[in-house]
Amino acid sequence: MAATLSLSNVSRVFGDTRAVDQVTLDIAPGQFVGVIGRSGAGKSTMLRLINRLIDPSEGSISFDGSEITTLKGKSLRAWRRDCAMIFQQFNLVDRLDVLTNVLIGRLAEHGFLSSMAMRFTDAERTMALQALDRLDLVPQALQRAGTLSGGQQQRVAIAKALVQQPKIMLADEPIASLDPANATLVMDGLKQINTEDGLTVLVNLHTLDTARAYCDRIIAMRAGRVFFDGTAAQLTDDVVRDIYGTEGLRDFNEAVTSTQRIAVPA
Amino acid sequence: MAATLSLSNVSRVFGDTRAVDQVTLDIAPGQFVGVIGRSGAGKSTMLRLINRLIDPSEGSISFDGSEITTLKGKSLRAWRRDCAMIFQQFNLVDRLDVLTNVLIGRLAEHGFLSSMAMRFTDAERTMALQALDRLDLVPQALQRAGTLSGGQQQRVAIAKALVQQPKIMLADEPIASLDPANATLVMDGLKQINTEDGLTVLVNLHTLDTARAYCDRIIAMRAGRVFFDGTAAQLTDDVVRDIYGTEGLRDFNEAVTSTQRIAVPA
Amino acid sequence: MTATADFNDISPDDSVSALSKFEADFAEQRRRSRLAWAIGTVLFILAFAFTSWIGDFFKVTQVTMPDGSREWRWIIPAGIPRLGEYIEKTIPTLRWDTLGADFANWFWRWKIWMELLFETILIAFMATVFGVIGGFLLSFPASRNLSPNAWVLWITRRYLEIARTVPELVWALIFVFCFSVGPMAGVLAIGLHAAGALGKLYSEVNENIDMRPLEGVKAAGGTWFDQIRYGAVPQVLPNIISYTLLRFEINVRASSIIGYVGAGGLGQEFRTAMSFQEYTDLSALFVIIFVTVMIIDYGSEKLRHRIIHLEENRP
Amino acid sequence: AEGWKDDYQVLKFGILSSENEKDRLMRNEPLRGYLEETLGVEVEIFTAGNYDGVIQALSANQIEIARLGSSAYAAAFTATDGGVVPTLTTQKMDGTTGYYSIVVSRCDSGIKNLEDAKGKVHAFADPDSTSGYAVPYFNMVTREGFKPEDYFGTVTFSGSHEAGVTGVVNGTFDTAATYQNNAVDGIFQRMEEKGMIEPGQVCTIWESPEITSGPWTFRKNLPEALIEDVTAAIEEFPTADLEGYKLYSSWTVEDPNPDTGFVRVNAERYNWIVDMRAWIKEQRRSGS
Amino acid sequence: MNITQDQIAKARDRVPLAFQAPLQVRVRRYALWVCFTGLFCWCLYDFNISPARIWEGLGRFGTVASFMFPPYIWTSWAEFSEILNGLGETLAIAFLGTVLGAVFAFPLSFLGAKNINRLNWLRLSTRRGYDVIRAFETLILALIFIRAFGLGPLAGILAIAVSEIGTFAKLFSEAIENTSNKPVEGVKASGGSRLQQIRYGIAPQVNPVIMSILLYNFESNVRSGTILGIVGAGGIGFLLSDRIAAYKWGEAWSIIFLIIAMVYVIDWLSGIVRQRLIGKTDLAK
Ligand SMILES: Nc1ncnc2c1ncn2[C@@H]1O[C@H](COP(=O)(O)OP(=O)(O)OP(=O)(O)O)[C@@H](O)[C@H]1O
Ligand SMILES: Nc1ncnc2c1ncn2[C@@H]1O[C@H](COP(=O)(O)OP(=O)(O)OP(=O)(O)O)[C@@H](O)[C@H]1O
Ligand SMILES: [Mg+2]
Ligand SMILES: [Mg+2]
Repeated sequence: MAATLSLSNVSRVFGDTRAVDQVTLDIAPGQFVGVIGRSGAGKSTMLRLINRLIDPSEGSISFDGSEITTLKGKSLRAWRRDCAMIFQQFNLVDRLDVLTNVLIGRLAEHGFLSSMAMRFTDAERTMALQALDRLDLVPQALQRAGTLSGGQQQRVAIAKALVQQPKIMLADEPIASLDPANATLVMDGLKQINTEDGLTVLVNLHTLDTARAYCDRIIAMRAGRVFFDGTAAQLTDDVVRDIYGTEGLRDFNEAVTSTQRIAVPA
Repeated sequence: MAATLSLSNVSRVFGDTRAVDQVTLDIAPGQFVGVIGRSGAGKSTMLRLINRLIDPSEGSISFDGSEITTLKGKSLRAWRRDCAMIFQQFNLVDRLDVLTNVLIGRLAEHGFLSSMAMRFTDAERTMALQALDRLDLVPQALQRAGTLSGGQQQRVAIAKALVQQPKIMLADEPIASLDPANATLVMDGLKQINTEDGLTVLVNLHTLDTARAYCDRIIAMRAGRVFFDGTAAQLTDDVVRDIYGTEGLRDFNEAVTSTQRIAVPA
Repeated sequence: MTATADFNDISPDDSVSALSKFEADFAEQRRRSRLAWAIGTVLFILAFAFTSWIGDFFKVTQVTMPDGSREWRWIIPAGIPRLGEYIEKTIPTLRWDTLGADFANWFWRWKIWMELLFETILIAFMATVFGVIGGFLLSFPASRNLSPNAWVLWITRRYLEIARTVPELVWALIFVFCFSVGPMAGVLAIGLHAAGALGKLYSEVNENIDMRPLEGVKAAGGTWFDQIRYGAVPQVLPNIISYTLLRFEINVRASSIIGYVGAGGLGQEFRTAMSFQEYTDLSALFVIIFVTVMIIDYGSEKLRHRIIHLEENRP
Repeated sequence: AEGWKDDYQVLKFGILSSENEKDRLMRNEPLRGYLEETLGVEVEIFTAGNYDGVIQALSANQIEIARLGSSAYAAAFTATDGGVVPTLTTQKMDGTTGYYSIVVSRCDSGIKNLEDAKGKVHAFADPDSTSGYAVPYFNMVTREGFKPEDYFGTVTFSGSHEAGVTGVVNGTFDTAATYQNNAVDGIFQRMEEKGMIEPGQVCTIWESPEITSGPWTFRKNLPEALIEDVTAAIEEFPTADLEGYKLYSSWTVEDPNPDTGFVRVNAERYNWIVDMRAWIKEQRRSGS
Repeated sequence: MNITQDQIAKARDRVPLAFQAPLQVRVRRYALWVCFTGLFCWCLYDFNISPARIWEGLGRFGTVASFMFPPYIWTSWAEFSEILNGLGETLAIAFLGTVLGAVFAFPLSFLGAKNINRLNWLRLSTRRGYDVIRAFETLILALIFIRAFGLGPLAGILAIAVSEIGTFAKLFSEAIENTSNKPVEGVKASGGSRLQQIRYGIAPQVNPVIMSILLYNFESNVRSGTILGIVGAGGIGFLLSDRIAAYKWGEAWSIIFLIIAMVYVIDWLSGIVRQRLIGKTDLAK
C-alpha cells in the first residue's frame, strides 16, 4: 500500500512494564484514527514510538515501505518532520512568539547558522502565517505563546505541525487540557486538515464521545495490546466495558454531571 | 426577623465598574440560597462583602439586627468566624495537614502565642475530627492538604467552615473546579449541613442545573443588580435567557461538550 | 523553496485585513526590536569602553621583561605567561620518599588551623542564626503582598537594603572598632549582612506565594499574624530552608576571609601567612577551606534534597 | 644621567600609609605632578591599604618604587631576598625620624617599670600592630629577657591602641603597649588633648629603640642613576613645591609637630626590624 | 457544640496521632532543639558575647554613628576626585568582572548541566572544577594578578572575573537543568537537531534567568569590589579602610553612603533593564 504506516510486532519495555506489547497495525493514508484506552494502556508510548521520540524494544515500523526504526541523524529528523506530533501540554516554547513557535516546524530544513540566528526566509514566514490563518490565529502571531489560552496554544501547535508539511499527524490527547469550547475548535481543526489536505491523523483520546464523533476508525488499547480495531458503530457498550473495566465506575448525580455550562460570553 | 441577614442598598464600586449595585436582600435563617449570573455579574463580590473581605462603598449589611459594615478588629474577626466562607479554589494551606487546615477555623478564638505555636486544645482537635468524620475524611486527617483530590480538598474546606461554628455558610462557586463525581459529594455535603444543622447556606453557582437541583431559593444577578429572586420553578427558560443574554452563546458540538468522561479507574 | 501548493488554495480574501494588519505589526515590531537592539548595543559598548578605560583593561605601558629589559606592551598578553608565578610559590614540594614529612611540613600549623577552622564554622553558624532570625522576621513586613502598611514596608525595605549593601568587610572594620578584635565582631558583621541578603531573598519568595490560603485564614477570622503563620510560612518554608543552607555555605567562606581585618577565624591566619610570606601555608589553608566548603556544600545539598524528599513523601 | 630615562619612561610607585601616620591620609596627586615635572618621565601611583599586594608587585618587577611602613619594608626585604634599598624617610619638625613603642601604666598604680609589672595584667594592642605588639614582644624577649606570657599574670589584646590606654585608665589592664612619636606626641597624649582621658593619669614605664619611619624603597635591580635621581627629587619636594608638599602630607595648622621633609636612610637602620620579623616567624614555627 | 471528655477519648482512640506526634518524632524534635540551643549558648560563651560587652560596643557604635551627622562633605576637588576615582574603579571592577566572568562561564555551564551533557564523568569533573575556582579567595586571586599585571584595577577585574566564572557556571548550569523538557521535546518531534533543541527549546527558557543572575551578581560584585582595594587592586575599598583605620568616621560614613547610593543606582538601572528584557512576568518560577 502506498504511504501506509505499518507497525509489525512492535513492543516497548520500560523496566518490568510492557508499555506497548506486540502491536501490529496498518494505517492507510487519509484515515482519521482515534486511539482510546485506560490511563497507562500505552497510547502515548505508541505515538512516541512512531515519531521515534523513543525507540522500540523490538518489532519494526515502516512507512511507505521504508523502515523507520533504523533511521539516524538527518534522515531521522526528516522522518520526525514527516510525522508531526501534537502534545497534550502543547510543548510550545512559552517565551517565544507564536510565529517563531510555528517556524520551529521548519527547523528540519535549516542549517546550523541560520537556525542559531533564528533567521527564516520570507517564504517560510508566509507559510507559517497561512497556517496560522487557517486556525484563526493571525492576530496573535506576535504575541508570546505563553500568554495565549490553552485552546489557542494547541492551535498554534497544529499550525506548527502544518508547516512541517507532514505526511502523518500524531496527536497525543490534544484536548485533554482544554475546556469544551476550545476542544471543539481543536478537533474541528484536525478534522478539517484530515478532509481538506488528506493527511492521515492518529489521535489519542480520553473521551469516548469525541472519538465516536470524529474518527473513521477507532483503535482501543489495553495493557499495551490492541484490543479493538473497528468503526465507531462497532464499539458497543459491552466492548467499552471491556476496554475500561468496570471497577470504579460511579453513577453520578445527573444534574451535576451535565457540565453543559451556561455559555460564558468571553 | 431573628438571625436574618439583610443587605440594604449595598453597592461596591471598583474604579468605574459597579460590581455590586444597590442590592437589597433578606435571607432568612435556614434557607439554601443559590446565586447565579454571568461571569462578572458580581456574585463573588457580594459574598466577599458579606464576609467583609472587602468593604461596601455604600449601603448597610446587618445580621440579627446588628450592623456588620462598621465592625473592626476583634469583632470583625468574630463576624468572619460567624459567616464561614468556602472558595472555588478551596484556599487551603497545601503544605499543612488536613487537621491543621480544619483547625484554622478555630483561630479566631486563639491568642497570639498559642496560635503562633500552633497549639490547639484536645477539645478543638476532637471537634475538628468530628467535622472531618461528617465528611468522610477522617482517614485523610494527617495527610497534607495538597495531596488530596479537589473534591476532598473542598470537603476539608467545609469541615473547616464547620468548626468555625458559623451562623451562615457562604460558598463561592464551590464546585467549579471539581469533576462531576466530586461536585456531587460537595453539594450533598452542603445540603446535609443545611438540613441537619439548619445553617443558612448562600452559594454562588455557575451551573443552572445544580442550582435547580439543590436550592430552595435562587437569586440571579446581572450587572451587579438582583435580577431575579424566586424558586427554581419560577426560573423559566425566558428568564434564563434574560439573565445570561443571548450574545455570544455558541452551540458546541454536543459530542465534545458532554464531558461525561469515561470513568478512569485510578 | 516555494510557499507550496498545500497552502496556495486557501483563498486569502477574507483574511486580507488580518494579514495586512500582521504585516504592519510585524514591520513595527522589527523596527522596534532593531532599535532596542541598537540602543542596547551602543549602551553596552559605551559602558564597556568607559569601564575598560577606568579599569586599565587596554592599558599599554612599559613592563619589565623577564630578561630585565623594558618594553612597551599591552599588559594583558605581557602578563599572561606570569600567571603561574604566585601559585607556584604556594605549591609545597612533596617528594614521594619523604611524603609524610613533607606533608607534616606543609600542614605544620594544623592544630591551630583546626581550632580556627572550628571557630570559623561557629562564626558562620552564629552569623547564619542571627541572619535568619533577622531576615525571616523582617521579610514579611518587607513583602509587597504581605506588608500591613506602606510605611512598614518602606522602613523594613530600606533597613534590609542598607544592611546588605554595606559589604561584610566594612561592617567588620566598624565592629572590630566597636567590639574589639575577635569572633564577636565577625559574627555581628556577617550576621548583619546575611540578615539583609536573606531578608531580600525571603521577601522575594514571599511575594510569589499563593495568596488564597491567606484569604482562607482571613475569612475564618484570623489576624495578620495568623495569616502569616498559617498561610504564608508553610508555603515558604522549604525555600527558606534551602536559602538558609546556601547562606551558611556563603557565610563559611565569608568568615574565612573576614578574619583578615581581625574579626576572628581562619582569615587571621590568611593574613599572617601572607604578610610573613609563608606561601605554602596559603595553599594549605586553601585546601582546608576547599575541603570544608565541599563537605558543607555536599552535606547541605543532601539535607536540602532530604527535606524536599520528605516533603514529597509525607503520608 | 639621562641614560635610565630611555628604559624607564614610566615609573610606577606603590604607596602605603604607615602605622604612626594613621590619621594622615596621603594625597598623592601633588607629588605625582611634581615628580613628572622634575624627572621628565611618566609617573603612576598606586595606593593600597595593606602591604601584601605592594610587596608582590615589587618582587615581580611590576613597580619600581614603594613608600612603605617600616615593617612592610622589612617584609619586602625578606620577600625579595634583600632586593630592595631604602633611601629616604620622613622627618618631623622636631627632627625625629621615627617613633617608639612604649608600655604605659597608671601613674598612681605604683608600677614604675617592667619589674613592677611582673604578674600583672598586660595588654598588647592588636596582633597586626607593629608598635602595639611585635616590637614590645620582641624586645621583651630579646632585650629584657623574659617571655611576656610567662612574665605577666595575664596577656591579652585590647583591640586598639586607644582601647589599651582606656583600659589602663579604667583599671582593666595594669599595663598596655602603645606608641608615641616623642614625649609629648603619642596615643595617650592625643587622647588627653581630646579630653578622652584626664591628663596626668598615664605614665610611660618602658620605651623601645626607635622604630624608624617607613622608607622610600627602590628595587635594587634599577639603574643606580635612577635611584639617585628619584631620591634627590623626592628629597627636594618640600623645598621645591611647599604647597604641594603640604597637601601631600595633609598638613594642618593645629598639628604641633608636622612632617617637614625627608632625610636619607640606609638599610642598617631597619636591620633590627628585619631581624625582628625573622625572629617572630621563627617563634611561630617553633611555638606550635 | 460542646465537647465532652468522653468524645475526646473516643476521638483520641480513633486517631491518636491527631493529638500527639509519634514518640520518635517528638524525641527528634526535642533533641534538635536541645542541640541547637546548646550549640548556640556555647558559642555565646566561647565568643565571649556578654551583655556588658554588647552594651559597651553599642556605646561605641553610637559614637561612631554620631559622625554620620552632619555628613562629611569633601571641599576640594583634589580630595573628591580621589573618591570619585575609587568609585569609578569599583564600578569598572564589578562591570568588567561580571561581563568577563559570564563570557567564560556561559559555554562551561553547558558542560555542567545534566540535561545537556550526558557524559557523567565529564559533567562531574566540570562541576568540581567550578568548585575549585570558587574556593579561591578573591584576595589571593588579586595577588596572583598583581604579580602578573601589576597594581591597579586590572588585577581586581580579573580577580572578580575568575571567581565569577565558578559562580556563574554553577548557577547557569542549574538554571539550564531547571528548564522544562516539554518545549525541547516539541522541537525534537518537529525534526530539530540537538543544537536546535537547545537554541529553541532551552535558550528562551534560561535567557531571562541568566539575565537576572547577571544583574544580581553585578550588584553584589560592586560590594566585593570594594574590598580589593585593600591589597592594591583598585577601587574604593582602600580609601574606606584607610579612613576607618585613621578613625575618620565622618569621611568613612560619607564614603559608605556613596557606595550605598551607587548600589542603589545600579539596582534601579538593572530594574529597568530587567523590565525591558524580561518583562514584568514570572521571574521566580
Ligand atoms: N519513560 C518511561 N519510563 C518508564 N515507564 C514508562 C515510561 N513511559 C511510559 N511508561 C509506562 O508505560 C505504560 C504506558 O504508558 P503510556 O504513557 O503510554 O500510557 P497512556 O495510555 O498514554 O496513558 P495516559 O492516558 O495516562 O496518558 C505505563 O505503565 C507507564 O507507567
Ligand atoms: N478587586 C477588584 N478590583 C477591580 N475590579 C474587580 C475586583 N473584583 C471584582 N471586580 C470587578 O467586579 C465585577 C464583578 O466581579 P465578580 O468577581 O463579583 O463577578 P462574578 O459574578 O463572581 O463572576 P465570575 O463568575 O467570573 O466569578 C467584574 O467586572 C470584576 O472585573
Ligand atoms: Mg498518555
Ligand atoms: Mg466569581
